[in-house]
Amino acid sequence: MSLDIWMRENPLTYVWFGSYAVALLIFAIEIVMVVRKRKITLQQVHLMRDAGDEE
Amino acid sequence: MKKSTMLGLLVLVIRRDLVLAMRRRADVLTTLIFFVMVVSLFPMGVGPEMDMLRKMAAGVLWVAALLASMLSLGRLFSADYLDGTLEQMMLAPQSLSMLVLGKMAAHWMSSGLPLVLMAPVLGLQFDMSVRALGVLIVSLLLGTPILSMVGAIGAALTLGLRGGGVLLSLLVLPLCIPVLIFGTGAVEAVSSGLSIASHLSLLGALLVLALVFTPWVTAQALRISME
Amino acid sequence: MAINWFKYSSPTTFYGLAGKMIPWFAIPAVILFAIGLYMGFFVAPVDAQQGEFYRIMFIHVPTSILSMFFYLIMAGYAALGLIFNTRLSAMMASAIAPTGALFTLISLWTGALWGKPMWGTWWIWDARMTSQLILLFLYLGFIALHASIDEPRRADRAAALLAIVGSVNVPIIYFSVKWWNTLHQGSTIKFSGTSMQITMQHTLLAMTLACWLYAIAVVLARVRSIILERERKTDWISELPEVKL
Amino acid sequence: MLEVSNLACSRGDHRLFSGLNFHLHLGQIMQVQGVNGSGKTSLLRTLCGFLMPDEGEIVWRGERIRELGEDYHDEILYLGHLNAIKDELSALENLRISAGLSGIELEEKEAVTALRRMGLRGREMLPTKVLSQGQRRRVALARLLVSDAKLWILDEPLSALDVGAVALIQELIAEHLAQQGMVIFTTHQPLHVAGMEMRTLSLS
Repeated sequence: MSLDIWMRENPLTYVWFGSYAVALLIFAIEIVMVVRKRKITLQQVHLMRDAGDEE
Repeated sequence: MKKSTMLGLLVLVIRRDLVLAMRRRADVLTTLIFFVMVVSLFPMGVGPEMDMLRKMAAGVLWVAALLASMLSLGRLFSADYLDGTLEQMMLAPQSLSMLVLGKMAAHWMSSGLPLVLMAPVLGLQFDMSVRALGVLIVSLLLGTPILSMVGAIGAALTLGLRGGGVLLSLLVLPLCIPVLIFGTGAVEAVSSGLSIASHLSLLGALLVLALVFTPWVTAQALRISME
Repeated sequence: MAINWFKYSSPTTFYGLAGKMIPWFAIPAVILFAIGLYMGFFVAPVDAQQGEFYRIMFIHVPTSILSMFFYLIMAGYAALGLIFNTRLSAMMASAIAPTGALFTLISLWTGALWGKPMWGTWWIWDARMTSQLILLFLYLGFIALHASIDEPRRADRAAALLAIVGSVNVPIIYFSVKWWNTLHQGSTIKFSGTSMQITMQHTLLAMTLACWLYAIAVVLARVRSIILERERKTDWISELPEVKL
Repeated sequence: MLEVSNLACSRGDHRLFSGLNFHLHLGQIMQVQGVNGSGKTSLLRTLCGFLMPDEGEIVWRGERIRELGEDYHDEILYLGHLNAIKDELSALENLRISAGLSGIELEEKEAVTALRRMGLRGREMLPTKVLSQGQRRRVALARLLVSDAKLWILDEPLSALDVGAVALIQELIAEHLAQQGMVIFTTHQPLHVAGMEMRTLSLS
């Protein structure tokens, strides 16, 4: 199998892109999600406060 | 008028649920037909080689039993929840765990036991030996009550939720893996001539553990869901 | 010295505290990741049998250990919330769950990548891999149950009960899977060398700490959003500088 | 007997009521009033112990109901919006089972007598699915006749009932109070109990 041969020839590339890059990507996605959630929640609180002021 | 005892109440709940199951026979039959169908579909999926089917038999029957019992779990508390009987059960003068145990027992008798009785017939389709069939029945007899009991926790937690049925399976199936492993392990041990005692005793130990803890946990889950 | 722990268990105090603590975890996490990656790829020597492939270990082992550990922490918080009825504990439990699930996912993924060069197959039904998979199911169950209940209080309590039942079940599952695995003569992961090199140990330590600190920072950030969402109607939220603007 | 102090209850983010105080003694009856959504049902469910109050305590015979648990359940009877009867079972079976759940083993004769008094003569053996809404409510209310509970907690007991049945319920409540029983109820229809002072609790 070509992947097997490629893997043995470029082990570091395989290790780096296969696992570390994926792990760091997952971490990055998680951070983006957390930041986004904070933004959205703050927006909601603002909206609610504005609505409350008008009452 | 006389006061009922704890045992009296347990018997009352079991009898009531069995009478209800008898009057809604279609539900019981659906579960059973599902079980038969799933098991019969396997040979069509993997091919009719008897050697392979004989090897797979225990696993197929056990997984099918697991799925079939998931089907009927959704109904365990939902009918009583919708018509208010569950509220009355929570106000019973005996502990809720006892009533829950009664419901679990009735559920097993109306959905688990028929599967156990049906299993040997299906086992024959897979050319299982008589000895293996015997062990399969014993392992199902020990294992299916655990499925009802652990499943009851999931049923109580997902009470009245949209998409509760799928969610229930998602919660309960991982928790049932040990039962599956020991149940099929016993049958495989027979086929390979090993001792079955350890598997069955582990299954028995799980059953005792489930008997001790699950009614109480389920009662707590019901209290949470009723708020 | 008497510290009033209950003071810190109120969402109001914790919100500010968590905000201050996040950088203290996030910055060391980044530094340790940098150190760990440098050591893992440039300092740690090539393994005699596994070649370069063993370097996956430095991410696989920390995420595997921590994913199990986080489940127990989550169940612990859930139990606290259920017993003492503290709101913050339940919020912490639901903030840990996604991070725990992602760690389990990374552990499974890197395990598969490690498995391919070692055994020639992406997945083997090895006891540890199978347990990790089941752990992922348990996390997903917790998240799904929490997400499908609209009322926050019931969601917290129901998910907490599930987490406790799950954590009681984890040893039973692990034992049964191990038992099943030995019966079926499957292969198990064995490290080639008899003892790990000291640099490898240090790298592993750095990476584990980095993952841990990262997880704490992310969980704290997430719990802040949860507090904000749950307490949005209270007065102290509208007094916050980021809300006032 | 029943003392409620500083009770607060909320559903989700919404605070239904707070700082609620009242006492109820033997032979007393109390009506809980309030517009829709003011928390009447929640109050009754809290009194049963289904809901955990945010604050405050409910004390029965000097002990908190959380600690009394089943002993408290033995002394109360709750009738909610839902009838707690099964369509597949006959009126007789339903009554005997619901009495059984509240800890009383009922002879068939006693159950038949109770159902007949509720105006269900000749319908004892019919499956409840063929009964009308009002008749099902009567089956549920038959529990009042066979119960030995001290405290009745009734949520809208008169819904779906005709004039005759309303009169019967009033009669039952009067009997219960005369035997030193206690009643807490909600209703949107007028309910009069002869010779009794009706206390009211308003939720706003």
